[in-house]
Amino acid sequence: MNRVLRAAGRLWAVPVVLVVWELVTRAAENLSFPPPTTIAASMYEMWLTGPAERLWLTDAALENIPASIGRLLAGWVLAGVIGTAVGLVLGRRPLYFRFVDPLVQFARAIPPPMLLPFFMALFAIGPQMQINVIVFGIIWPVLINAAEGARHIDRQYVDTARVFGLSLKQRLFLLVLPAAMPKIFAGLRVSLSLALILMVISELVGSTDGIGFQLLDAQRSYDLPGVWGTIVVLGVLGYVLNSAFLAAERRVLSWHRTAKQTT
Amino acid sequence: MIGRRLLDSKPLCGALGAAGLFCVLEATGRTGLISPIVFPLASTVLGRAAELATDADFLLDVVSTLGAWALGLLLTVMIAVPAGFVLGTLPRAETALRPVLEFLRPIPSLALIPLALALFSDRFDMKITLIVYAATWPVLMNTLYGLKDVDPLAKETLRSFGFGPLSVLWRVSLPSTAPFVATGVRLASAIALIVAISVELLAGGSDGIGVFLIEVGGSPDAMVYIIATAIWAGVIGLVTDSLFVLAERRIFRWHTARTEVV
Amino acid sequence: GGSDAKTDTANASGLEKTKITIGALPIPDSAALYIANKRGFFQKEGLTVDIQVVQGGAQAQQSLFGGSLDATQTNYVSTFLATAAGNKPKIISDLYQATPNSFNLMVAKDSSIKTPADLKGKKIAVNSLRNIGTLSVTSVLKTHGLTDKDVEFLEFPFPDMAGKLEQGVVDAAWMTEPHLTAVQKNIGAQKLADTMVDSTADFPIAGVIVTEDFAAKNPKTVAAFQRAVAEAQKISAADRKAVEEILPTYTKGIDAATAAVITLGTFPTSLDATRLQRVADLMLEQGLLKSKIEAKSLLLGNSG
Amino acid sequence: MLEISNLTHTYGSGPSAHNALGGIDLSVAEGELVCIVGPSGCGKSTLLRSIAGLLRPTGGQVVLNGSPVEQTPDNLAVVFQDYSRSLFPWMSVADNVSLPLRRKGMDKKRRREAALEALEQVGLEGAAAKYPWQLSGGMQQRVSIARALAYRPALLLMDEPFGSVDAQTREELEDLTLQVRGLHNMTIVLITHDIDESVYVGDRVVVLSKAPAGIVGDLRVDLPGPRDQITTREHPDFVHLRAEVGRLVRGMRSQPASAPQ
Amino acid sequence: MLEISNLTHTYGSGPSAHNALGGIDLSVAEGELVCIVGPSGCGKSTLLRSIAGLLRPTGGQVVLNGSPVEQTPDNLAVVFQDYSRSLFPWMSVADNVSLPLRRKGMDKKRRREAALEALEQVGLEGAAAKYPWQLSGGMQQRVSIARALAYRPALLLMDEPFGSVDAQTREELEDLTLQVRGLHNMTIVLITHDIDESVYVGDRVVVLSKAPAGIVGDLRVDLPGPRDQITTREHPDFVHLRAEVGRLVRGMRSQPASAPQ
Ligand SMILES: Nc1ncnc2c1ncn2[C@@H]1O[C@H](COP(=O)(O)OP(=O)(O)OP(=O)(O)O)[C@@H](O)[C@H]1O
Ligand SMILES: Nc1ncnc2c1ncn2[C@@H]1O[C@H](COP(=O)(O)OP(=O)(O)OP(=O)(O)O)[C@@H](O)[C@H]1O
Ligand SMILES: O=C([O-])O
Ligand SMILES: [Mg+2]
Ligand SMILES: [Mg+2]
Repeated sequence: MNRVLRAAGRLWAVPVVLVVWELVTRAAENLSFPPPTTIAASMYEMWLTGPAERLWLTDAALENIPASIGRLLAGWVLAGVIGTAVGLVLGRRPLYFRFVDPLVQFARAIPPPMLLPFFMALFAIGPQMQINVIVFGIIWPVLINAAEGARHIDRQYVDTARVFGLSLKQRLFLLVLPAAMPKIFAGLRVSLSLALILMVISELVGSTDGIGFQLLDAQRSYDLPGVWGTIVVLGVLGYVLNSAFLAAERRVLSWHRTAKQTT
Repeated sequence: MIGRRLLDSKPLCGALGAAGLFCVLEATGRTGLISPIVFPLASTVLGRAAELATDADFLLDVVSTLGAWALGLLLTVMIAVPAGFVLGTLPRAETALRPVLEFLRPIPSLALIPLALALFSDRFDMKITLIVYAATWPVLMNTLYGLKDVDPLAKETLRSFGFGPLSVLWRVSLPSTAPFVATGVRLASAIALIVAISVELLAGGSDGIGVFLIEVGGSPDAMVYIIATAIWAGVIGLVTDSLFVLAERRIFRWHTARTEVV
Repeated sequence: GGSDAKTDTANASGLEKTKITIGALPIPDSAALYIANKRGFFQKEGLTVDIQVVQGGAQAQQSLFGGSLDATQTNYVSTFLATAAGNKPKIISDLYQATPNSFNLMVAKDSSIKTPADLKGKKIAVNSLRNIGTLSVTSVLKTHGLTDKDVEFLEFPFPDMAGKLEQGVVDAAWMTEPHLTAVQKNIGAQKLADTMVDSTADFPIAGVIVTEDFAAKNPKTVAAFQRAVAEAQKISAADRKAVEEILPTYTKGIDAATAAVITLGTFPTSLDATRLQRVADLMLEQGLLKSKIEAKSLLLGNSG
Repeated sequence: MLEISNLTHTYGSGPSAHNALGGIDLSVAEGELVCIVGPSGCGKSTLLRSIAGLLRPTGGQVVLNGSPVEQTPDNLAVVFQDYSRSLFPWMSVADNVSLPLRRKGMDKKRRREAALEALEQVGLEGAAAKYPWQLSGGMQQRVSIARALAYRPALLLMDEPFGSVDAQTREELEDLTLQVRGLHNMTIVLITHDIDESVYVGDRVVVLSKAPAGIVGDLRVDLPGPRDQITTREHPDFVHLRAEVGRLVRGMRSQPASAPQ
Repeated sequence: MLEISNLTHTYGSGPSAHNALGGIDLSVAEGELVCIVGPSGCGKSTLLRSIAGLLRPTGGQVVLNGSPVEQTPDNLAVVFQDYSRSLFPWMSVADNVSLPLRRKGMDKKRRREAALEALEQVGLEGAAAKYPWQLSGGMQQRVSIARALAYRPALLLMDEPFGSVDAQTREELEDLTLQVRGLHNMTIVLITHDIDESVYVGDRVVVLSKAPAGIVGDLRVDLPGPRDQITTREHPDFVHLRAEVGRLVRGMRSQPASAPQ
């Protein structure tokens, strides 16, 4: 009970923002900026007017939302694993770093929409292509942070591991990974939000389902409340994912939080 | 021995890596693994990229995009770093604002472009705003995580000498967070470039790399142009990142000297 | 920026506004705007016109309503969609109209699809969903006993379509020039159908719009603009060479050689409500519009 | 000047809680130099951090000059046990030493002079321009001593300040501390493991028991001043006191903590 | 076992270069315990890091069991001077101690037993489940000693390993080191500032001069074994040797470094 109240207390800014938004948009009467109540009505219309036995979810909701979330999570997990692995290797191995770093810096500056043709060429269209686009677009924060984290491990820690002759694998899992973890988590968190963005981008071309496709569809129909409604769903989705992420982070980085606590 | 010394050269290794990638891509096209109609040959693209380097229109577009990139990134740092410090040091502010921030953060800047078009009467302002919006997050996140990483004993040292919270922030938290912030800025730099080009592409205008892309978009071999332009975007990213790394090395010698792999 | 307050008022020719920022796409449709600019027709009317490149009609309309453009080229389907959504555009000049073989449905060289009736259950590439492409293809399907539910439309940029046909990602692609010419030359693609026939024959494609508000506040400026564009349209309509010359100056993609061989639409010299009404009616028939829109209400002198 | 009453501190809570301070009563007069000795892990650093206001003790109170310590008191300097982490790696040695002097409103030039003087006093005249991570452990420790001494605080807390230097440097630093204390009338609380040192520099030696720490001995050192490394250490009272302190420390390691004073 | 010849090391280059080692020649036989003493900042840790292969010296060489040290040799353990930063904060104390035992191919259970035994030997039986940052300075130092001893290396390098603990614990740790050395025939190089300690635990005491470090004394300690804190320290040879070492260390602080052996 107490926890619920406390959580509610933390969310006080949300209704304030909503009310101000409603008032401002009602006053402005700009078609491009419908009031939140209109957006809510449109969202209800889009997703919650289905049959009762399907929890009122519409076809549009069942077709688009799970498909998108699946691709988003697949892309994020892949990017997290690959980015961390490659980042740690590049961080600890100056030679590899010298070979690959320019390519990394090069690749991450290319706007992902411009690379859609490349991924479509490799993977045609469909989930595989979309997941690849997501991975390509979001891997950089994890990779760069992991590399930086691995590179800047306190030398005393590294010396200790060397002295006791830890094997490569042990050094990786018992030293490099935990020491770089705070930075890796910073990168993962940025990537999680980027994953939503890339999910949308990957669904804009040659797609037939997904939240991004629905956004495109609403844009093509000049349905601005629909556009806004989709954006709201993206925001809510992002918020939920991020909260789950923070909960996981609190567990994994508990040593870090307490070790760095001041009184 | 000489081989070893050559391998110590970063530009050389980078060039070798790029050449390797080029060969792989060219081979996939030449062997028909990927039809050149579906995706152009690496050599075709490289040729076009070289032509672009002498195309005055394109160069003007590049300059225009870089201008927006630089201004956007500057504003980002000026906004995100102080914001990170406020949120990182005032837990109450952080808990109050977190829901709103976490809600805003994942909203794709690209999805906001149609709405931004309807809001801004000036394209440049819109471009800068969207750059700042998108580039703020990595800087803000890295600042927050950096603040958590500050050695508490370093802070206590200053506190014990009677320095107030602001001094501790300025003299300990800021310098020891700075390397984290720098990583965030490097991440943001690429994102700023991406957003600048994407906004130009979606919103149009009179110059910019994205506008160049619209102009070539009517061409049947638009894809060659687009990939060639992408190469220049990558090169710009590579060059700017190298400059950042160079600056980091000079500024954060205390950080690298104690930690970096030798 | 679009409006410049200082030039809004008093000036020699009595125009309310002498500087206009207009959005245009780098495609043949907008040739007249560039001709008018190049040959000094705007200048003669006391106008300074800044042509900004835009990526698509929808984005351009957003910029128009947001205020960064005073006027913009747009296609009529988008204009009616925007009107249905509550916006108030005014069409001030007609720019482009379809001719036979200017918008065709293409299939790969050795495709088994021989007639539009074979498209049942197939994937068709269009450059934008819910727009001219889907509208005209749906009419073609209808004459062959199919509906839009029988196929799947996928959105791809025109330049990517050749690759998608080659890869078999789509079975047919709705294309226009210069891509039509290129796709036949490069991959030997075959024409399956001309989509501008029957109910879409001589279909109105694109024009120039401003906001209702702008038209009401700047009647003289709008009139001056219309005169200049009409003059340029006359040249475009009468002299293909003039269009071929101007095209390479504003599109990177169409060089002189390409300009000489591609199939162009026509450049109407007057605005005609009856013609435009065909677009709205077809949209209503296909469900793109929920209720009837009078094309006349989008022309000057009529309020919607 | 300093009044500590019934100070207790428990780290953590639940089954893993650790009771570090078990009710400490201690008062230190102005200008006094009190040495604290006790077994490793008994709670000395915890006590010192409570005095410095860096740790909010779970019970009891610390009163400094009449007002309870809630925050870090003014005019205080601390030499931390983990000296290497208390130097800022991004600043040169001289800047590290002169940093706190900003609080004293000194201008740049005077800060630099004071820093160089203090560095010279600890035998580091050549290291001013170096960075802390370019110094040996003992040199780093001396930098943090120089920083504290240059500050001339009213209250100086030192946590094993001379542990990482060689015997002769250690003696010199002990004498330096006594000399600076005399000149500027500082009050000093010094934690040490070296029993000889506690008797040599202290006006009083307080012996703490094993965790939870309690005071098991509080001995006044009445040696004739000025103290001198040779003669003082040969003085019969010195020999006697040092044996006494030794007995108390040793005794307390095996015996449960009870606090007869 | 260990042959060091003409070892030199210079940190940095150009005008700010610092010449830390000025040509060290030293050999250590198998099973020997060599203590190294010398003024703060002279280059002891530098020497130790060169032996451990953590630092590539700018000149000379270190040969271990016949092969030159290029990388960190096998079967080596080090107790670092900056012990607090050599414990991994993300692992419990027991995990920190058992970490290197993975190299020995021990299974989890035996690793844990060995870690707990070592922790008990250094008096930290209760701290196994804690994290390093929950321990006092002296306790952290003992954890790093426990880690090194549990590993039973052929060569053990210790850099001021007993500096942060109280006198009695220090003595116990000295005896523990001697005892473990005897049982497992380790070769040990131990850096200390405590001259008594160097004579008490060492088979030899090597005295280094001020920077650039050179050897100014290499004394064999021929005290009757087994050593004992009371009787050994009262032995006339002990008293004599300690005075001798003291003289050498002191002498070298004022005199320029020349290396007569
Ligand atoms: N990373 C470094 N860069 C530059 N100089 C260094 C570096 N590390 C050590 N030095 C210098 O080398 C000299 C020897 O340092 P070292 O740590 O070996 O001394 P030490 O004998 O262990 O001293 P202590 O007893 O104080 O620990 C010192 O003068 C120090 O300033
Ligand atoms: N952050 C912490 N969390 C939990 N327990 C702690 C923490 N800090 C210290 N302790 C415990 O409190 C006790 C006292 O620690 P303290 O550092 O005060 O000892 P000390 O007397 O200074 O020892 P030493 O002479 O070894 O430095 C120790 O048993 C230690 O384990
Ligand atoms: O260099 C390391 O693999 O730790
Ligand atoms: Mg302590
Ligand atoms: Mg040392």
